[in-house]
Amino acid sequence: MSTYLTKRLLYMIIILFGASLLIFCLYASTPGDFITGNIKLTAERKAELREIYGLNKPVLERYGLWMKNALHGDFGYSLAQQKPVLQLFNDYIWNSFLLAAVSTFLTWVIAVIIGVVSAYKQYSWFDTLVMVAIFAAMSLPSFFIGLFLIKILAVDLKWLPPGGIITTGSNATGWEYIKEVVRHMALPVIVMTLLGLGSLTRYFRSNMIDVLRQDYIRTARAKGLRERKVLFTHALRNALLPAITLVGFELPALFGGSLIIEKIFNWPGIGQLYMQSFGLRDYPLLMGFTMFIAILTVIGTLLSDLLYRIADPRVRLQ
Amino acid sequence: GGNNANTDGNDAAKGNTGTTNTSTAQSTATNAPGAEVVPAGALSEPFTATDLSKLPATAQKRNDTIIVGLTDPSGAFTPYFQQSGYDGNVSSLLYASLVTVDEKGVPTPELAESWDISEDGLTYTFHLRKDLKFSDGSPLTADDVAFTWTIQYDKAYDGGSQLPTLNVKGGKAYKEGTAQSIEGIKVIDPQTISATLEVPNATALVTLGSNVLSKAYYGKDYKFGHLEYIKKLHEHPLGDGPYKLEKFIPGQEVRFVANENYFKGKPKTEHFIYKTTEGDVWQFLETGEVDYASFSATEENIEKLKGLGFVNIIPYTPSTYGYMQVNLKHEQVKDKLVRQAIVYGLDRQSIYVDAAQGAGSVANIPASPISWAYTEEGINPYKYDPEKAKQLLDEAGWKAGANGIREKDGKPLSIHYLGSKSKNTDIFIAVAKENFAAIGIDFQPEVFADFNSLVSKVEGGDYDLVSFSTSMLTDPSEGFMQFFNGEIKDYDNPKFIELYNKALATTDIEQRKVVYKELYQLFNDELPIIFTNYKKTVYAYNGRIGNLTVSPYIGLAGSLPEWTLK
Amino acid sequence: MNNLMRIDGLSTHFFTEDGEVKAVDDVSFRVREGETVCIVGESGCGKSVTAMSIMGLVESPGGKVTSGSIEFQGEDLLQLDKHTLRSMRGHELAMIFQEPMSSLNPVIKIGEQIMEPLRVHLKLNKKEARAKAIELISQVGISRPEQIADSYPHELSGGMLQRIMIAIAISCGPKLLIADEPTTALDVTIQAQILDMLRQFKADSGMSILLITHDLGVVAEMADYVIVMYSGKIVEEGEVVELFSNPKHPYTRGLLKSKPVINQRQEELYSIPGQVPNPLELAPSCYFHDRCEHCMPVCRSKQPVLQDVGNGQKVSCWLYEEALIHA
Amino acid sequence: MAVNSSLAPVRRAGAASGRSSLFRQSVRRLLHNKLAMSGFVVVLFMFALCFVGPLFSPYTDNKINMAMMNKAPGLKHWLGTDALGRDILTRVMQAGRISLTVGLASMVLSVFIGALLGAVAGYYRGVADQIIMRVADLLLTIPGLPLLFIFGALLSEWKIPTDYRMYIVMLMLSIVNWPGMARMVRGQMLSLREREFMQAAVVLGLRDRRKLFNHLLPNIIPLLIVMATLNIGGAILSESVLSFFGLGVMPPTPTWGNMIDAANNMIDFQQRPWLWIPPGLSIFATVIAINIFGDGLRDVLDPKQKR
Amino acid sequence: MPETLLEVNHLKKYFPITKGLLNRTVGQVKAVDDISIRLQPGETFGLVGESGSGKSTVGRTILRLTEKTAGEVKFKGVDIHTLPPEELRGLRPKMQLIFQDPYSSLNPRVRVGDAIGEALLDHGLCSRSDVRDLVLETLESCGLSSYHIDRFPHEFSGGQRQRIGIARALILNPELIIADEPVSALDVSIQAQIINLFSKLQQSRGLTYLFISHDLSVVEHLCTTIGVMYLGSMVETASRDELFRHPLHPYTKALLSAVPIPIPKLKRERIVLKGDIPSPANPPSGCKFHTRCPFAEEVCRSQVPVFRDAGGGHFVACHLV
Ligand SMILES: Nc1ncnc2c1ncn2[C@@H]1O[C@H](COP(=O)(O)OP(=O)(O)OP(=O)(O)O)[C@@H](O)[C@H]1O
Ligand SMILES: Nc1ncnc2c1ncn2[C@@H]1O[C@H](COP(=O)(O)OP(=O)(O)OP(=O)(O)O)[C@@H](O)[C@H]1O
Ligand SMILES: [Mg+2]
Ligand SMILES: [Mg+2]
Repeated sequence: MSTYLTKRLLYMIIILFGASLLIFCLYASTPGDFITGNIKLTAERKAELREIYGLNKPVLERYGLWMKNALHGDFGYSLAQQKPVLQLFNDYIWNSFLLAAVSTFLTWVIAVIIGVVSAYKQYSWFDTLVMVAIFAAMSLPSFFIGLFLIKILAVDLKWLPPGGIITTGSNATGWEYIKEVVRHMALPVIVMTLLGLGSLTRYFRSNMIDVLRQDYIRTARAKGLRERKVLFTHALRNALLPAITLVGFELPALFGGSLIIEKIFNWPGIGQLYMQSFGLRDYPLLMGFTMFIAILTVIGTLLSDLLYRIADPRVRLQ
Repeated sequence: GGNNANTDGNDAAKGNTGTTNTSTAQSTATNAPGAEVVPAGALSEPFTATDLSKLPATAQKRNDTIIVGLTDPSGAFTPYFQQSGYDGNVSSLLYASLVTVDEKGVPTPELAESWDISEDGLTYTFHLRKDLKFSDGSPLTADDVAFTWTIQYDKAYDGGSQLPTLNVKGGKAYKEGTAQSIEGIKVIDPQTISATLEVPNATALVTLGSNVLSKAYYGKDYKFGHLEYIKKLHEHPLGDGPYKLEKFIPGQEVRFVANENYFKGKPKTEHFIYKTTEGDVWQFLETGEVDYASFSATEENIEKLKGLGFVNIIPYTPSTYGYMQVNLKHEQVKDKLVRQAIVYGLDRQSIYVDAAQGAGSVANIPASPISWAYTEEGINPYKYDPEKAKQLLDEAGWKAGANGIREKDGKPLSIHYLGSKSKNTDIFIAVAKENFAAIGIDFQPEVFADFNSLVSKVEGGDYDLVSFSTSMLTDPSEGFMQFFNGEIKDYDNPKFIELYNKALATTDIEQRKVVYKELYQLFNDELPIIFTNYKKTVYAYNGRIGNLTVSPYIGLAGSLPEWTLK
Repeated sequence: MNNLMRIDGLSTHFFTEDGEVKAVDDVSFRVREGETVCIVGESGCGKSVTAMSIMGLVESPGGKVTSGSIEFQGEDLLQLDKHTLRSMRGHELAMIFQEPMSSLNPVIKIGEQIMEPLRVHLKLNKKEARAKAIELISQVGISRPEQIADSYPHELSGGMLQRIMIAIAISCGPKLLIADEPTTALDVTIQAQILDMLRQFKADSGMSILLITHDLGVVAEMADYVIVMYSGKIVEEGEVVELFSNPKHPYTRGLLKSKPVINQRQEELYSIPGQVPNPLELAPSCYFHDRCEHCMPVCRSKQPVLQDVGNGQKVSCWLYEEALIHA
Repeated sequence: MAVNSSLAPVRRAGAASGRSSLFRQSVRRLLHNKLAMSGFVVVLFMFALCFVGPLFSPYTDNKINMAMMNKAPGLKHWLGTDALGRDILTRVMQAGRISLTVGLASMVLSVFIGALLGAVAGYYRGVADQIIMRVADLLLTIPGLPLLFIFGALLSEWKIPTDYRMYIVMLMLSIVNWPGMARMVRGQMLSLREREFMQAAVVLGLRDRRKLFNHLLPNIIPLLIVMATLNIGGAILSESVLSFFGLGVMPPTPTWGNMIDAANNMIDFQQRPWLWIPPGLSIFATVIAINIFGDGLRDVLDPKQKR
Repeated sequence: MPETLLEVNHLKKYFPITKGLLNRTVGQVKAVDDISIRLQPGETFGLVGESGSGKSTVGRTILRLTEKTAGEVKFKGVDIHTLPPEELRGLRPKMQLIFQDPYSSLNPRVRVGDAIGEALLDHGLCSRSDVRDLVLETLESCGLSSYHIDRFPHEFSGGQRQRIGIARALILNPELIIADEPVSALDVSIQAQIINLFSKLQQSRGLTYLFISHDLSVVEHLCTTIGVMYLGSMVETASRDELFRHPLHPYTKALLSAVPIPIPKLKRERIVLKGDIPSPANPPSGCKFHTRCPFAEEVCRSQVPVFRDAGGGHFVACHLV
């Protein structure tokens, strides 16, 4: 039995333990705590509350307590929201996930198509135009693109709702509900897709350019295959291979939420909640969320390594 | 009291009871009332919609629903147990209070039809209306009030209520577990209840006269020292206010439906929704997604709102003021002359009025212009006067030194300033840097995006000046709160304490006014904090809504039951 | 025998940053039905480009067939529209490439790669195509065909891959098979196998083969007719026996002499001195002149033309032109 | 073998001339690449504009002038004025000094650190690889926000002048942000290691240092150029994120990022495009120019590239 | 007789085969399976065999580019595989390798002058100031010109690149050169140039070669002794004339007959081997060649033939001889 996977899993667990301690200490040493910002309270009351919340204990003791509970599946109550941390995740994370999943999917599909076409027509006007557009998207802050689209598509043209996830007060269910959500998602998804498109398109384009120079592309053409088939079956499969590794890295991003997009579009996602909790030093929520992302990150790293082994027939045997 | 991470001035119903901070970061101080010259274009009179046909179809279609934007509430809708003011906004519609305040801040009856205050000012007796009901139809009695007060003295109580600081007799004993009940709280009959304090406190009437929790509902599982069970009830509130909670969708909206058991009668509009919004709400007002929004009263904003044509606009002055806390331990600002020089030398008009496009005015006392205690009598306006500032600095012994920076005993006059990251702070720093350089002060600004970091820094004492603004002030005494909650410890002026206590010892407004004038004059001269500005806001709302007024102290909640949709 | 393909005045140029490369320069030859024509010549002399020009696969942008005609079964391939040409590729015209390892798609199973032309050209359905593919695999002498069909290229040896390439090329029964150095990357025993196989297919189906190689041993074994190229031009051509027994061009002679032959060991091998000229710096001259033992002044200044010197042999060399003129 | 030092300079000169002609050849090739040159010219222009331009502006003192606030572009202020009546053109130029410096510096730094660690991990494999990659894993799981604020608090504690803090924070961010870059370089390294010329290096008995710096590094430079030029936009923008958290430059010092951020509301966005177009265009022009130049540079540095 | 320069005794090199995500080892590729070679100074040993028969692995294992599985490699009496890395590095200049593919064995981003000279510097064999002269000298002795020194590998033709590879090895003054199919990627006319260069260098410097190839005509030309490998094992070893005149092993015979001879229409008795070379991971039982051997008998399938002297230093492993 080879130990590759076992070894990786073991490392993963060690890293997660290390990470949890490090993260806990980081949060603990961030200036201020949950009580500090509430400057209406008298010093005595602050002391009382710290006692109630256990904030006056040494960091390691608090960490130990947190870890013990976490290992029992108890991630505690959010201090600010007064709800179990897991319930809060459930309330917010799926919204973020929806947005991220759809836009990631679109980003990949569009990046692949544009990448393939602009590699195929390298240095054509299409290629140049795409490149300019990509750089434009890369050199503008995201809030800016968001505002711009809201202004045009929502306020002026009124084609799409300016924000939120459903029409306020709507009781739509079933198909109607889905339609409503899709309409509301459109703008944020467009912005997120635009933002993610740039580097991925460049990546696919350069992979594709490399692949198109390979001998087997010439073979495919010599067989008399249609150009589309040559590009999308023979070339693309190879060009996508190195990108498979990226899939794993997308994992934490799918659940991480996006502060700015969520804020601009009033999207009820975890990104905003995290930011807000950070401002408040809502430790249970911060720890819960960060560890969740850390776990996803570690899994994602492992996944991307494994995926590569699965995807490339050449790697498998070595 | 919620920890405050930059709540924005644009939020709808700011005027909730009890649960906001005394001080918020300066950054929130965009808007201020016009005590000074009102610049051209700013709104002094309400403005009525000119063309309702421009109202977006979305808003046109709504007939029994009003939508108002609100920063994401957390769902802790039980009064006294909230950590955020936004939850307070929600609960202010769900719960009525015993006593409320009018637009001047003067207490008026609500659930209590009257009250008595004993001669010594220590005992408050409330007389409840008859046949009061919670929204589920159960009766509301003095027992519920007693329970509400008692629970706030529980050992495990972690909310931000001010009630425990009132020192109700026997409260401490209860909290320590040595008494089974609170001695000072007496249920006289189902309609009458009294509370006795250990020291007089003029704010007690409003603090005691707040929301009432149903003992049958919230007290069912109550055991001393155990309050976790209440968390489970947060999202299922049982109140007695104009509206009932219909549905709470985290991060999206809070839906209300009219309460037929409301003691003033069922509200005129069946549905009300708080829609979660962040920051700028222009797009939602313009597309008719919300019916009501507040904006800082800049000329541009007002112009643009007028241009929309379908909104009514009312000017509004929040009951707050902005100030800079001074580190009185530090040599360079310990001297009153230096503080006065700083105020003279700072072009507050440019910063808070001109650069804010009229959405603010200059403050000189610790009270908002709309307070009943506000006065300008005998108040030095400290008009921008760099010459005067220089003269004062000379007088204080700070002499011009090398490269233009003043020195005393070989130490340069350097001011370390802390502010919260915001556009306004950026403007402040830009102007202040120039102003201070002109009078020979070296200005060292530092900004923080994170309120907690800022406060930690202040607590560490490493600063000379730090910008804050108060949250909503109901009683004038709250304008001095920072001197009592430990935030400012180094101002020990016996005269101040004497006057302050004197003002609290009586509940007679005219009497109090006189004392406060004296206090304001004292502060205006001594400048234990440096007053900066007032905000000025406008509210814009769907022209179809009738009977809408906004109280500086209780926000929409007061008039909401009366709102109609034309 | 009828002409299957007739190439006339074919020129293919590459336009690079540094200038124009005349990779194939005014080349004419023909391939008759059932005949094997070999093109020999040093690396870079334009053999592959000639083949690519026939297949219509010259890299663009950069490369372009600038003039000439390629008549295949009476039709000029250069005038055909893209679609028709594509439908002939892999069907009537097929090609095997030099590098079997890199010429097959590493992420697609062997079977599928063989099936593709069958499905496109013969319109077979999936099942039929697979059956045919398996048949083809065993036809090229690979055992366990089913298993091979489901494996990936990296799981096969170079010799097997080249046989797969042959299977793909002959799958649709081409009239002309272009084999561009099919055995250069392989060792001798495998080379023998492959050449054997090509001969056998030719015998079975009567197709013509255009075989490109630089190995004169291979030429001797396979060719009916030989074309010797140097720097983009044909320098000599003729029937294989004639050419080998009586090479005319100094380059052809050099090539024949420099190959070590078993059991004919010499102390020192003959080697043609010097280098192939830089294709960017070709002046009007005999391109071989600076490596030629018999270089004359005229060789440096004027380009010789391909002349018939009898016995069906053609040479482009001043030696023979002089001879002819003087004769 | 004896060292004949007296001959050395002469030979050096000979060698150098061979080299420099090669260098000249690269430069010539670069000069021939019109697209790359136009990118280079734009970058130069941006630098000149930002570092020399302000010398010719009458508004360099950034005086606040309430009478002139929010004026549209005109004769007096070519690109208009901002909310405090300051000249936008001057501020864009001054902002460029910081944005360009910060962008380039942080780009170079993060690429450098990432490349170094990635190279070491990929080259030495084994323990070094395990340690570096596991630390990278760990770093990837650490949230950035508390780190930033702790940095901020420490810098404030240590009384680092506010003008320098941004650079220090950028530096620390680069130190923390290396894992992505390192992974990529490591991957490249692993495949380079297996190339035959590396086997040749082993046979020749070359020292590790030479293998690393003379053989492997030149081969990952194209990757580094691509990564670096792609990062430049992000680096310029990240400064404004730092400013947002109060860790960047102090007002009134302008940067392109915080100038655009100042237009972060509907009214300015709609009614005063001169507030955001100039800084936006500056970033755009710089990013695209650097990328185009980077592409050209990569082509030129690639000895094989001939297009 | 001078002392033995290289002694390879019972060398084995097995590569593990791993499978699946778990990298389980499922078997071994016996790339080199018990090979012994002895090389005297000045000798040229030719190693021939089919592709994949383990020729390169022999060469690479001798130089310790891969670690051996078993056996012993002694260079001038020193066991290379037990030497500490730093000492081994010091020994490297004495034994050099020339690669089959001259292009991929040159770093595309290193100028050939540097590629040739750098090892001298790293071994301290020459001062920085003298390197250039030495490189120029070596370039010229390999038939290249001085102006080539600052060019990049891609600017050369295949034959020139191979000369660069040779120059890179020669400049270190090695005693042993292992040439791994140095001419099989080259054109006929260039092949001749390189082969001539090899013999010239041997004459002038007294070099010892281990010459790996699959082209018997080339090997015949250069080598004094020849070993034939099949599937990781040596099947026949003999002096050149002996081997070509009296090949004993059927595989050797097939190899000889497979070499194309540039005489058209020559009718030759050719042994075309059927089938593929079996996988070294799963070699046939008995004589490894029996699956393709036209003369195979029952004994070949079951018994491993002994590698024995068939007389006069002609070693062969075949039951039928
Ligand atoms: N894409 C291209 N761009 C520029 N020049 C090219 C290109 N392809 C081929 N050439 C040039 O065309 C000439 C002929 O090349 P070709 O590939 O036909 O040679 P060949 O005879 O097949 O050589 P080999 O035996 O090495 O395969 C060469 O000089 C080469 O440099
Ligand atoms: N690193 C490796 N890992 C696994 N197997 C290997 C490795 N290197 C070589 N092999 C296997 O060892 C066997 C011998 O390979 P080697 O390269 O030595 O053959 P060769 O005789 O040099 O062939 P060629 O003539 O093709 O160069 C082959 O089956 C090959 O697949
Ligand atoms: Mg070719
Ligand atoms: Mg080999």
